[in-house]
Amino acid sequence: MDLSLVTFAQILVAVLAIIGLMVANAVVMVYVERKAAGFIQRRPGPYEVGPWGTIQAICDSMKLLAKQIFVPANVDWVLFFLAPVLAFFPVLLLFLPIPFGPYLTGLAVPDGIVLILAFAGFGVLSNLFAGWASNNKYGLLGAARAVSQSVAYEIPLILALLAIIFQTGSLSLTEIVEAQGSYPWQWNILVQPLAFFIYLVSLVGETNRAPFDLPEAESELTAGFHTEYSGMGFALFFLSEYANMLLVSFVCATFFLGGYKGPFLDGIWWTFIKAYLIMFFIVWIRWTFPRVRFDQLLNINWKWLLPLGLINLWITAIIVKLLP
Amino acid sequence: MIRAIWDNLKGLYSLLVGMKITLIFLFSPQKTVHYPRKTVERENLITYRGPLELTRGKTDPAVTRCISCQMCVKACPGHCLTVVKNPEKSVKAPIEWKYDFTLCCLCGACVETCPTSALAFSHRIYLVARTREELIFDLLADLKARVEETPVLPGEEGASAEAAQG
Amino acid sequence: MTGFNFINPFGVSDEPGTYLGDFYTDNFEKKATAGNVILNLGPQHPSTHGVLRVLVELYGEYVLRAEPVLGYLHRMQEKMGEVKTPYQYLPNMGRVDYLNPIAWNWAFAGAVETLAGIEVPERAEYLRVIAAELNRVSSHLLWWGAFVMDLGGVTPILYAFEEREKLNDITQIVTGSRLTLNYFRFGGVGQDGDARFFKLIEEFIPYMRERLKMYTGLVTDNVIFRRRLEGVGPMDESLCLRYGATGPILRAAGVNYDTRLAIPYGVYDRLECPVPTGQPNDCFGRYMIRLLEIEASLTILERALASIPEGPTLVAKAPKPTYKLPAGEVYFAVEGARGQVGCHIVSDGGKTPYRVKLRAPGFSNLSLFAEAAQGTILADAIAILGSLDLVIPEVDR
Amino acid sequence: MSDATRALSEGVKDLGALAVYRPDFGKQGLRLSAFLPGEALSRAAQFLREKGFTLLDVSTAEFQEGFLVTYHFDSFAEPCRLALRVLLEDKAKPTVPSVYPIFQGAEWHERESYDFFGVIFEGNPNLVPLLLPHDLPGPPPLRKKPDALASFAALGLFGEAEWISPGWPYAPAAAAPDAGEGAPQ
Repeated sequence: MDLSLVTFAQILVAVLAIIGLMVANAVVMVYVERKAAGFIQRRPGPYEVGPWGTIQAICDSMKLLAKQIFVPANVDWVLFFLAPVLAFFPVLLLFLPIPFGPYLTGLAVPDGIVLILAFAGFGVLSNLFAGWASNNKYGLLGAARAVSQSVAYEIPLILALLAIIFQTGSLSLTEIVEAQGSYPWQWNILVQPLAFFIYLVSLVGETNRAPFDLPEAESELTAGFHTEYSGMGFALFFLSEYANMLLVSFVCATFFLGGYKGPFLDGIWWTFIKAYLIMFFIVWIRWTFPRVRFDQLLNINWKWLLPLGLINLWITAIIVKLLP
Repeated sequence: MIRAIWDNLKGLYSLLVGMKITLIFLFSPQKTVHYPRKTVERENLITYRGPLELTRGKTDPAVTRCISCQMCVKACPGHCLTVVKNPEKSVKAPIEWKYDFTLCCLCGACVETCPTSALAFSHRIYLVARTREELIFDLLADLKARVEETPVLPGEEGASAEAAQG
Repeated sequence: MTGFNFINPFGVSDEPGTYLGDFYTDNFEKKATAGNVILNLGPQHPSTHGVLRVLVELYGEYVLRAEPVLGYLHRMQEKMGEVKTPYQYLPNMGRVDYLNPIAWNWAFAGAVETLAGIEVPERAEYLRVIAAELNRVSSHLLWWGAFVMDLGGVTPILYAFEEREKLNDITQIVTGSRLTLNYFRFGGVGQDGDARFFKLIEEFIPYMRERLKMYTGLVTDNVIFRRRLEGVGPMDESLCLRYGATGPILRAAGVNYDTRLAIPYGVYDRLECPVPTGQPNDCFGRYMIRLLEIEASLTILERALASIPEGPTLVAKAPKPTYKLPAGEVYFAVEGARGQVGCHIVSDGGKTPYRVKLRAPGFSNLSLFAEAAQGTILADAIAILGSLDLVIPEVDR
Repeated sequence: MSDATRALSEGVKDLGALAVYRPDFGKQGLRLSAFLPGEALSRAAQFLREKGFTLLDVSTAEFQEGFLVTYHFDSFAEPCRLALRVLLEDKAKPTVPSVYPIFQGAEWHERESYDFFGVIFEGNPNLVPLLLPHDLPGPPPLRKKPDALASFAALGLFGEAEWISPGWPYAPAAAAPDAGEGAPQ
C-alpha cells in the first residue's frame, strides 16, 4: 500500500470521525449505563439534567474538564501525564481497519486484525504507567493486576479470533464480513459458538469491566490504577475505557455477528446495532455479578479459556484442512 | 475433570439465572419517589415525628396549654428547650418558648412528661434550613402562625392533621 | 542551574521522605519486614463501612499482618451514661448502633429494669419481641447488601433497601423515626401498635419470603459469589472462644448459642425461636446463617403476632426522667443482630449511674480479624471483614 | 445455686480467691462473682478457658478503694455468666497482669480500660490507646473526681458474700462478721 496523499487525507478524515465517534460513544454510553443501572436497581438514574437526564453526561464531562488536576507528592511527572494520553490515543488507530459499512472503512488494510491486536497492547502500558507513576500503593497494586490480567486475556482473545481467521482464510476484516451472509444462520456465531463464548468472556477481561474489573476493584483498591487521577486525566481514562469497549464490540460484531450484513438491507446500522447490543450485554453483567477474585480470574483464563481456545483452534484447523 | 466441567456448566447456568432476575427488574416499574413531584402518601407521613410544636389551647387555639412548669426542660437530655415564665405570677402561660432543633434528639421525653400535653411532635418531614439559626424555633410564634393559617382544624386529630407542608 | 530533571520537570513535588506516618503507622511499621508494602485501608475506604482503618502488611497481595485501628467514630457513650439520668440516656442507645437500635434499647432498658425490679406488662414484652425481630431483619438486610457490594456486586444493596424501606415504614408507626429508634421505656414500650402496624407486618412476612427466593437466585447460588466465599476465612469454635465472638459468627462456627434461648429474656422462651446452625464455618456459612436468621425472625414474628395478648404497654408507675437507680450492679445481655449486646451498670444510688459499660458485639468480633486475615489474599481479607458485619459506631461507641 | 456453679465457685476459691459472692441472677445477671488477687488472675482465666468459658468484656470502674477491674465470662455450652474482679489499690500506678496469653480477645478490652482509666495491663502485647487519640491531654477521661468516688464496700454493691478470706477488708456491710472490719475507713 502506497501512502499517497489521498490515503493520507482519508486517514485524517477517519481519525477525526473516530474521535467524534469516541466522544459521542462515551457520552451516550455513560448515559445508557447509568440509566440501565438505575432501571436494574429500580430507580430512575439520571433524571434532573435535561429531559430524562439526557445531558447529564455532557454536564459531567464539562465538570471533569473544569476540575483542577491534582498531582500528588513525589509522582513521576512524565509517566503520570503520559499515561492518560497513552490510554486514549492508540485506541484511535484501532478503529481504522474496522469496516463500519460496505466500503466504509477508515483504512482498508489487508491485515487489519493484526493492527488491532498489536496496538491493543498499548492499553495495558498506560495502566501500568498510571499505577506506577502516581506514587500510590493502591495504584501500584492495580497496575500489577492490570498487567497480568491484560497479558493473560489477550491470548484466548487471539485464539478465538484465530479460529475465525483460519476458517475464513483472511486477516482482512472486510473479507471476514463478506464471508458471512446476511441472515443470522449464516453468521460465524453458529459455526463457532465456542470461539464466540471465549471471545465474549475475554473481551470483558480485556476491557477491565466488572466482573473482571480487578485493576480498579473499588472495594479492594479504591480505584486501582487511576486512584490519583482527577479532572482531565480521569476523563481520558474514562473515555478510553468506553472506546475500548466499543472497539471490542465492533470486532465481535465483525467476526461473529456478520458485521454490517444483516437482514433486509446491509449497512452501517447493522454494525452499530450489533456492537451496541454487545455493549449493553457488558453493562448488564456489570450490574448483576459480583467481582471474581484475582487468582480465580487467572484460573479461568489459564485453566479453562486457553485450553478451550486451543482445542477449538485445533478442531477448526483440522476441519478447514479436511473440508476445503 | 468431568466433574469440574459439570460444575462450571452449572455455574454458568447460575449466572444466567442472575441475569434473568436483573433483566426482569430492568423492565419493572421503579420504586423511587421523585420528591418534588411526588411525596410519600399521607398515612405514612403522619407517623413520622418531626420537630416539636405546641398543641392548640382548649379554649383559645392560639394560646398554648403550657403552664411553664419546666418539666420538659428538666427532662430533655439535649438541653434544647428554653421556657421563660411570665414574671406576673398570676399568668401561667410562658412568655417565651424557644426550641433548638439542632440539639434535639427527638426522644420524646418532653412530650411524655408534659402534664398538660402542651407539646406534640409535628410531621414536618420536609423541613429545610440554610443556617443553624433557622433551626431555633420560637414555638409560640409558630403556634400563632398555624392558628392564623387554619383557625379550625379539618380533621378530629389535633396536630397530626397539619401534615408536612414544608 | 542544574540539568533538566526528567522525573520532576517543574520542580513542584515534595522532597522525598518528608511524609511521616502517624502514631499507629509507626507502631505498625516497627514490626514489619523490610520490603513489604504497608497499606492503610481506610479510614476512608469503600469497604470499611464507615471509618474503620485497617493497617495491613502486604507481600504481593498476601496479607501478612493486619491491625485494625479504631476510634474514628468514638463518642464516649460510656461517659455520657455517667452524666445523664438513665431516662435521658436511653435515646443514646439508638445512636450506639444505628442499624440495630432495638437490641441496644433492650440491653439498657433491660439492665435498668433488672436492677430496679420493674415488671414489664405482657403486651409490651410481645411488642418488644416484634420490634426487635423487625429490626434484626432490617439490620441483616443492610448487611446483605453491603456484603455483596464488598464483593463487587453493586445492585443487591438497592434491592435490600426496598425491604428496609418497608420495615422503616412499619417501625416508624410505633417509634416515629426511621433510623435511631427509641422505642423502649423502662417498664414497657413507647407506643402501642395500631391496626395498620400489625397489618403491614402481616403483609411483610410473605413478601419477605418471596424476596428471599429472589436473593437466592441472584446472589446465593451465583457461582462467582460462592467461589469467592467458600472456604474463605474459616473461624472455628476455639477462635471464637478466645476472642469472645458471638452472634452469627459463633453459630457458623457450630456452637448452638443464642442469648435469646440460652439466657432467655422477654418472652423469647415462650416463642421457641429457631436458631439456625449447621453451616460451614467460612464466610459462606456466616452469610447463610444470616439469611436463615432472617427466615427465623419471620417465624418468630408470626408466632408473636399470633399470641400477642391485650393489655397495657407501659407499667403503671413508669420511671420519670429524674428516676434514680437503686444502688447495685447489673449485667444484662440480649442477642443483637451482630451478637451479644451487653450492658453493665454500676449504680451508687445517685442521680446518674456510677458506671455504664457497653459490651459491643462488633468490638469482640472485629478483634479476631487480625488473626483471621493472616495469610489471605487482600480480596479475601475484604470478604472476611465484610462477613463480620461491622457497624463502626457500635465498635467505637 | 446449681451444682455446676458450686463447682466453679469451689474451683475459683481454690485458685486463691479473696472473696466469692453469690449474686442474685434475677437482679444482677450474674451467677457468680469473685474477687481475686492480681497474680491469681491468669490461673483463674486458664481454669475458665479449660471449662469452655469465653471472655465477654473487661469493665473497669474507679472506687474509693481503688480501680476495680471486672472480667465478665460466659460459657457457650452451659450458660453461666460470672464475673472475676481484681481490685487495684495502688491508684498511682494501677497494674494488673494481662489475660492476653489465654484470651487473645482481651487485648482490645484491656486497651480500652487503659484508655479510659489508665490501668496498666502487664503482658499486653500492644498497650497503646485504642479508642482515644494517643496524644490526648489530661488524665484518663473516666476517672472520677475524688469527691465523686463511691465505696463499693459501703454500698454493698455486689450482693451477699458466700465466702470471704480472712484478710479481705472489703466485705459487704451486712455479711461476714468474721472478716475483720466491715467497711473501710
